[in-house]
Amino acid sequence: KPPPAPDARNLAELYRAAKAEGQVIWFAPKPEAQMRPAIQAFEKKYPGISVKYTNKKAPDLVTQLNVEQAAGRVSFDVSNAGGLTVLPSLDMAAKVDWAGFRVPGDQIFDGNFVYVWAVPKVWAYNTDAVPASVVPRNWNGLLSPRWNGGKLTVESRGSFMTVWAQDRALGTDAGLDFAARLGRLHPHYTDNTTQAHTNISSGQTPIGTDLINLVLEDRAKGAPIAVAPVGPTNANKAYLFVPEGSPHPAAGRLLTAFLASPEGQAALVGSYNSIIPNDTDCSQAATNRVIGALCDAGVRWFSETDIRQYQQFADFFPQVEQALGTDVN
Amino acid sequence: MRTAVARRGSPSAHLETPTMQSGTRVATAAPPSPPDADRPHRRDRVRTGVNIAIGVLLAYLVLFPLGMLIYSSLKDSELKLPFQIPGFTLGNFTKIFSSPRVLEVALNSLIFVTGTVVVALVISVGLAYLFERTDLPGRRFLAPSTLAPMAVPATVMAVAWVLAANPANGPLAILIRRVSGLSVDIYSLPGMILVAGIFGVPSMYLMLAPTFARLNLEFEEAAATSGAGWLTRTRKVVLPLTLPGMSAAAMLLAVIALEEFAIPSILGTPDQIFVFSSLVQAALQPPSGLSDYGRASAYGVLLVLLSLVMIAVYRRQTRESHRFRVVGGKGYRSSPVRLGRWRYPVMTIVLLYVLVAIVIPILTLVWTSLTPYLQPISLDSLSGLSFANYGAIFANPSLTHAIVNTLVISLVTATLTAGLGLWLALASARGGRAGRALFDLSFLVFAVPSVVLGVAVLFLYLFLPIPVYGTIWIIVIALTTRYVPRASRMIQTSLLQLDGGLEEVGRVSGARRGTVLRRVVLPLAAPAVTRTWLWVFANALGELPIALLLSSSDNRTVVVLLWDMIGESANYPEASALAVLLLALSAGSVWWVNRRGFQQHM
Amino acid sequence: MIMQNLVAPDHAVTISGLEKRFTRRQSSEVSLAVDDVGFTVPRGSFFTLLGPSGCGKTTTLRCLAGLESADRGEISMNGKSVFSAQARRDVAPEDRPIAMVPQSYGIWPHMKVYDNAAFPLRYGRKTCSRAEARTRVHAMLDQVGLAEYADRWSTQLSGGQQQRLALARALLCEPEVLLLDEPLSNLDAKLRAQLRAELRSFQQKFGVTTLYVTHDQGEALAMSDTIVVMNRGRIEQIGSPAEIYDSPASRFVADFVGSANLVPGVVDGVRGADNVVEVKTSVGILRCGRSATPPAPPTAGREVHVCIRPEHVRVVTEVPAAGEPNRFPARITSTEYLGDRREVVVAVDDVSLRAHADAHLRAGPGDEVGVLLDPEWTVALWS
Amino acid sequence: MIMQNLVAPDHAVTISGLEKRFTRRQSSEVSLAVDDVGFTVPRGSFFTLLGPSGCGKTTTLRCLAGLESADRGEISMNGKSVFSAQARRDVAPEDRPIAMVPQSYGIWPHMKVYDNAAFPLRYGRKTCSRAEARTRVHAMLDQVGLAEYADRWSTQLSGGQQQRLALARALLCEPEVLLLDEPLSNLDAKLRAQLRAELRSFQQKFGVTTLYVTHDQGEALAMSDTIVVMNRGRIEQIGSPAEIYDSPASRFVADFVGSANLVPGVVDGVRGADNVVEVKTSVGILRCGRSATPPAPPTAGREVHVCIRPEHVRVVTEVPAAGEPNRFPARITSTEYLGDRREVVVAVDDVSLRAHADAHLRAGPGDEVGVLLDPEWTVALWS
Ligand SMILES: Nc1ncnc2c1ncn2[C@@H]1O[C@H](COP(=O)(O)OP(=O)(O)OP(=O)(O)O)[C@@H](O)[C@H]1O
Ligand SMILES: Nc1ncnc2c1ncn2[C@@H]1O[C@H](COP(=O)(O)OP(=O)(O)OP(=O)(O)O)[C@@H](O)[C@H]1O
Ligand SMILES: [Fe+3]
Ligand SMILES: [Mg+2]
Ligand SMILES: [Mg+2]
Repeated sequence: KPPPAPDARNLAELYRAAKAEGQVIWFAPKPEAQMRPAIQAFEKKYPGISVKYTNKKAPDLVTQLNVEQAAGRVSFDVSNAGGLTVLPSLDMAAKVDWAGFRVPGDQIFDGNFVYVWAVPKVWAYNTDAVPASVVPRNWNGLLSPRWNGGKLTVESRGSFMTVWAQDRALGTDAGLDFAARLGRLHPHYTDNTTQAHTNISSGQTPIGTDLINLVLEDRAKGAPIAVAPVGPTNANKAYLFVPEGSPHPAAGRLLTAFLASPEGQAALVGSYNSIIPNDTDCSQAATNRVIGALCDAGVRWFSETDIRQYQQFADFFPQVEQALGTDVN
Repeated sequence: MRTAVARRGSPSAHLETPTMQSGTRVATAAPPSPPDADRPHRRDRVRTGVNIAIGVLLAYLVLFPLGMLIYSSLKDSELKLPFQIPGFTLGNFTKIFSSPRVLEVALNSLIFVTGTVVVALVISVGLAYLFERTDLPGRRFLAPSTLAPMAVPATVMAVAWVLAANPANGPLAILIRRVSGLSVDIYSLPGMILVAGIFGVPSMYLMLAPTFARLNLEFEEAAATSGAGWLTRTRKVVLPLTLPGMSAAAMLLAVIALEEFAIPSILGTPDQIFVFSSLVQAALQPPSGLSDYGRASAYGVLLVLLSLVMIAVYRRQTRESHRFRVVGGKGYRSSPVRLGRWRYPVMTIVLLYVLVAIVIPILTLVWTSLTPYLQPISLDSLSGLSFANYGAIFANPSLTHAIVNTLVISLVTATLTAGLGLWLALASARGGRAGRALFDLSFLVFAVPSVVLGVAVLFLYLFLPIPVYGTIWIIVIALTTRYVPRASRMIQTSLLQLDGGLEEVGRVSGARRGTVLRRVVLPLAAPAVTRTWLWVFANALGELPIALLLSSSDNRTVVVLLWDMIGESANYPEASALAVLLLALSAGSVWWVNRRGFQQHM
Repeated sequence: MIMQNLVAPDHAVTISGLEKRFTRRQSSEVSLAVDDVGFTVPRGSFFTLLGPSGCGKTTTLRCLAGLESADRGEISMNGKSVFSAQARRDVAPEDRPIAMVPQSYGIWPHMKVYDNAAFPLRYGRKTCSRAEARTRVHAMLDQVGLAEYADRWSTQLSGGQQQRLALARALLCEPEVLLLDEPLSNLDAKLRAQLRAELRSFQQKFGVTTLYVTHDQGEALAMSDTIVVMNRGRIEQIGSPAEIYDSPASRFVADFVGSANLVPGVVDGVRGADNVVEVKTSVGILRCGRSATPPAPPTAGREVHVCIRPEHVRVVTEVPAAGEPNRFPARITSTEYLGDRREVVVAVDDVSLRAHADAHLRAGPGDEVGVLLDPEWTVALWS
Repeated sequence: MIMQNLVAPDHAVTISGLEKRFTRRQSSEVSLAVDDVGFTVPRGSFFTLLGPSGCGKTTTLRCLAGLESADRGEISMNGKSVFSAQARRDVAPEDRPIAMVPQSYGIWPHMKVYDNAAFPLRYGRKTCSRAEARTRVHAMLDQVGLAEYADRWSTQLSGGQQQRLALARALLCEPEVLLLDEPLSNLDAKLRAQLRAELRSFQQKFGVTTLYVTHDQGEALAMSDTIVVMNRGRIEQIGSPAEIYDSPASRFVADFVGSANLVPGVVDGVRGADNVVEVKTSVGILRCGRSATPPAPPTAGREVHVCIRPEHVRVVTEVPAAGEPNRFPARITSTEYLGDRREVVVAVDDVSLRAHADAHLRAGPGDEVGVLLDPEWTVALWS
């Protein structure tokens, strides 16, 4: 039987309750190594609570939570949602007064979610394969016949097109037209963006969709990869939440609040995981390498600010698939 | 039924029935009998009890997931769980058949599966024949080396192939283009078939090897002296006599090809070549995360129907089991066929195969594990190699735990599966009608895709008051359910080869059925059992979908870690380092089993 | 229950009304491999099943061993019923006091020679200590001439060696009833004679009842206490070797056991106190000193066959005068040298007779000779 | 190449210096299964390998068939070398003009009887049309008595029927050299005689050279043109049946082929033009009308064995006067009835002699009789 929601009103009470629980189980779609600094910072700040971390893909997390809640046997305390998994996760989150635990208001989303890091989508290119002179400068540059025939790698579910549904200036109709023209270039499709990334960094395809943190990580290891100045783009937000019926509800709340706090963010930013402004804003370019990279490349970005946008994405992607010709069913 | 009982192979199958036993007891108890005269019968009863218990366990393992599958397939549960929806519907099936891609996918799947089976069958029959039946030089070393990559998950293998043979910068493709001027595209149906075929060879070889090893050489010799050349006698004598083994292996590979997702996904998606497993995957792993269990289960039901067809075919082929009795008690010999002047040419071809199919992917894997970021093999980047990835994975605090979990899961699953598979195979060969029914029943989960099976097991143990959810035991249960049908077929094919006379003579010598089983049947079936064990062990090491689905914080395995590295952070180098670890584990077990399982006289 | 114990206990094996059908799957055609076979084997006797290939000998033996379930009939061993089709009783092979050498040897390819032989002592009805097993197995392997092969793989034996191994294994079972299916067919005459003698002495020493299947009439005659001659699944005659050989019950037996000259004819009359039958045949009147028990008192004119064995046909170089009883002029058709004798075929009118002549007979094909059919050994057969 | 064609082409098979070792894996102990075997088989002749179980007959035949590679030696068939250890030549079995009946038959369990037999006509060296194959297979199955079994599964045959099927299959190969490994061992005497005759007539009709392995001395003597007697992998004697039987070259041959009485002694002297050897033995002086070719001219005092076959030992009821040459008083030790004769063992002093007496000899164990050893058939053996 799951323990009842804690009646703590502030962090001190919450810490007391969490300490009684002694443990917090956190599932998120990031390698453990990237989360380790934040976990250590948490354990140092709140002794007596140990963090058990598990890396699990976002869709798998929803699946597991969905089934576990139905069975009344939730096995973890902090979960993750982002992009298309946001909508199904809404009902699974416990109701929490995050403001009471000192989470800044602009990081609270739809009441129960806490914004902890962003995953900006970008276009990247292999610097060995693409001379600087021919790097596309904008979305239309991607349609150059130069990239015809498998030179351009995109993720077949169309998530790289998110910004067309987000930015009024672009618009979904134009987006579908763009997708159809892109489809005619016979891009090298992949199942997900990480695969597209490996195609680019290994030099198999010169250019394609990517995620900024992947680009930065590999670049740091010396990979010949760089962000192309194609914008605007979508900076996908990732939220943490405490599932309804979790085994350590107080500790879950405490960890989430910590990760959203400046201390938590300071520990996360080193592995390219951090919150970024909702709109293009280069003021932190020097301290935040994600923002720095976007600003250096001159890419404008938007983040989701409204729960309705997720519904728009969910409606838009199948149309993109149709336009590309990659719909499975 | 009467005739089946009277046939040579099952002379007293009906002795198991209670009526016969009581009849026997009356006959022997009447005269002043020695004090222990009815002890055997108590033992018989205990054995019957144990048999029933195992039978019930197997039926439970198979029937519950199967029931779950059918139940879910009748629920229109696009965004919910099947049991959260009232009423039943055939909507999932109509949706499947009204999909605009259904024809294209069916055709692609047919080509892909057939091609894969043909490629793997040709290669593995060739290898099994050469390694087990001939005096090919170096076979002691080559045979295990073809098996080594068995535990490497398909995803990793497919990526290794992409790195080695992609048309843009894969060294293999470049080499072929330079040498022959041909440009090979691995992102095509033939490319998928080739990779999937080669990927299937170790499993198939393992199934076929015992069948070939046991074949009495005399049958081939009789054909040779009748003037039939090598090809004719192989076609007309050797292959027909190994038919059960081959059809079981072909079936196994057909379902592996049907449900294998990684290879079609990595090699098919770029050119939008969809096969059946892509559809299952799309239903089960949509980007939103909410699986359409109903539709996935409907796909599973379709595969169960397909496996019914396979049961029928397989039963037909093995019905006259006397046709495959090639291990007899007279003039049994199995000295190797001499290749003569073909020895070295054939060895060259085999070496070439091993180089292309085994060495190059493994080399790529090892290479990747030494690089900082994913890149094809090239001399230029030689200087960038380091063991940093190994350092990183061994620094990972979850690794030790995952290795222990993986070993426990693989060892227990392999042992359990080999045991149950052996029992089931014996039941089908010697256990009369009930045994055969159970054997066929187990076949129904043969083709259920592992994700679908995993979901069924997940549902089952979330709701049953059996505390296995979240532990390694739920993975053991799911994997055992999945592998028992395959294992039992591997073993059954070698039992079919045994002449009934070998057992009969043991019983006439006064040994009980159990003793004859232990001393005669089991040693003769031992190569098949150990190879089955090895196959399950290696596959359990590398099995991904079930482990992923059922993994929680406490029961994570090495492949799950590996998947994490690929999944979000695209860290293929570290993943490759883990894959090399799996490779070492499976190569070690192959070596160990070969060392133990090899019988000098055979 | 009580019934079974009434079976005379001095009969080690009693079979009655045994019938075994084989149904062919596709055509569901039924063939009778064993058809109403019944006999009793006295305790301690050497009992032989003799018959042409495919007559059902092996099937009968397998039914006895419990390896095949008969469709009809009863089998009891040592007074205990072990099989009854009616009572649906079928005792398992391991519970019958038997041992067997199957026609296909049943040598286990995964064991060494020693282990094959030691099997009954390790896992059989009467097990014994390792040390004792060791001595006994070695002694037995020595007897069958396989002592030096003990730790070879059994697949490395020659055909005859495998057969001997199967024999050794069966003997080590120390059964009460020993079932042997052509256990010596692949051995040379010397070894065969030796093993035959050993088998016989073993059999007499332990009083073990032996059922012996053979295709070899000579062996059957030399070793058996009783012979059953089978044909097409049925019993043709049961009797002692001398009875079978000298007084065959039918043409089939006469012809099958040893070679026989069969001349058709009709009864001319029965003379004298010792029932000498005179038969009118195409060569003339033949006097038969013996005859099979007739189904009805023989009357003149009844059809009959006269049987005389080659060794009772004497070939003499002087041509006899016509008309003498059982003595006819003849012409040699062919001769075959057999080492110790010469087999001669002579033609008397248009009837061919086979005779055993002296190996160094001075006559060849085409020569005119005389033949004498010894009346004492000439048999009249009614069927 | 030219060398090989110089081999006399009227020899269908020539073997020289053949040697085959088996190495045991664990102990790396080497045993010689065939040791320096060499012989030539004239075209069209019927050539028999005879020897005790395990002497290497099957191994020799398998080397001939190309199923086993000899370690040393040469084999040529029809003037063409098919095997040469030195030249590392080893023609594959399917390329040798042979057919074979293996000792364990090699009947394919996955085929029906008809298909087993038809295999050589479908896939062998000389194939033929379906219709012709049909007639020929049916004719052959008819000959071996399997016509009615044609569409049975071959596993449903009895032991003897399987053997006949193997024979039919080999005959349908129409080989130039036919290799038969105990092809009749599981058949009864009647069928055996019939198939033997058919084999012989087939062999003569097609002039096919036949190498026949048998353990049966009688069969070997009756059918063969030439017999090779083997022992422990070596050849003991090669010769016609009469030579082998009447003039054995060694004690082994004398004893193995037929039964022989062997009496040790020393040469007393050589008399007369026809080299009659007189041997002093413990029963007295024995006159030997025959003798094996001696390794050196025999001198008085040389050790020798006297061999006489039972059929040349005449048992007479009247006891002879002592001192007559080759004629001694004796006492019957035992008798065995064999149908057509009686085997009698008599003791002359302390030497036992085996004799074939009349089946109805009026004397039993313990009776005093006389024995006469026919000097013409008494052989002096030097080894
Ligand atoms: N499994 C079977 N199915 C159908 N028929 C069979 C089967 N086994 C034997 N038979 C037939 O039954 C008959 C008797 O066979 P059995 O083996 O008893 O003969 P046998 O007397 O032992 O002959 P042999 O001396 O050749 O071994 C044969 O005609 C044989 O073909
Ligand atoms: N594969 C083998 N490995 C080792 N020894 C073997 C092998 N095959 C045969 N032998 C031995 O070689 C010897 C000759 O065997 P072979 O089969 O030629 O005998 P054979 O004359 O045919 O005897 P039989 O009449 O009993 O069939 C035997 O002692 C046998 O044990
Ligand atoms: Fe014989
Ligand atoms: Mg038989
Ligand atoms: Mg042999």
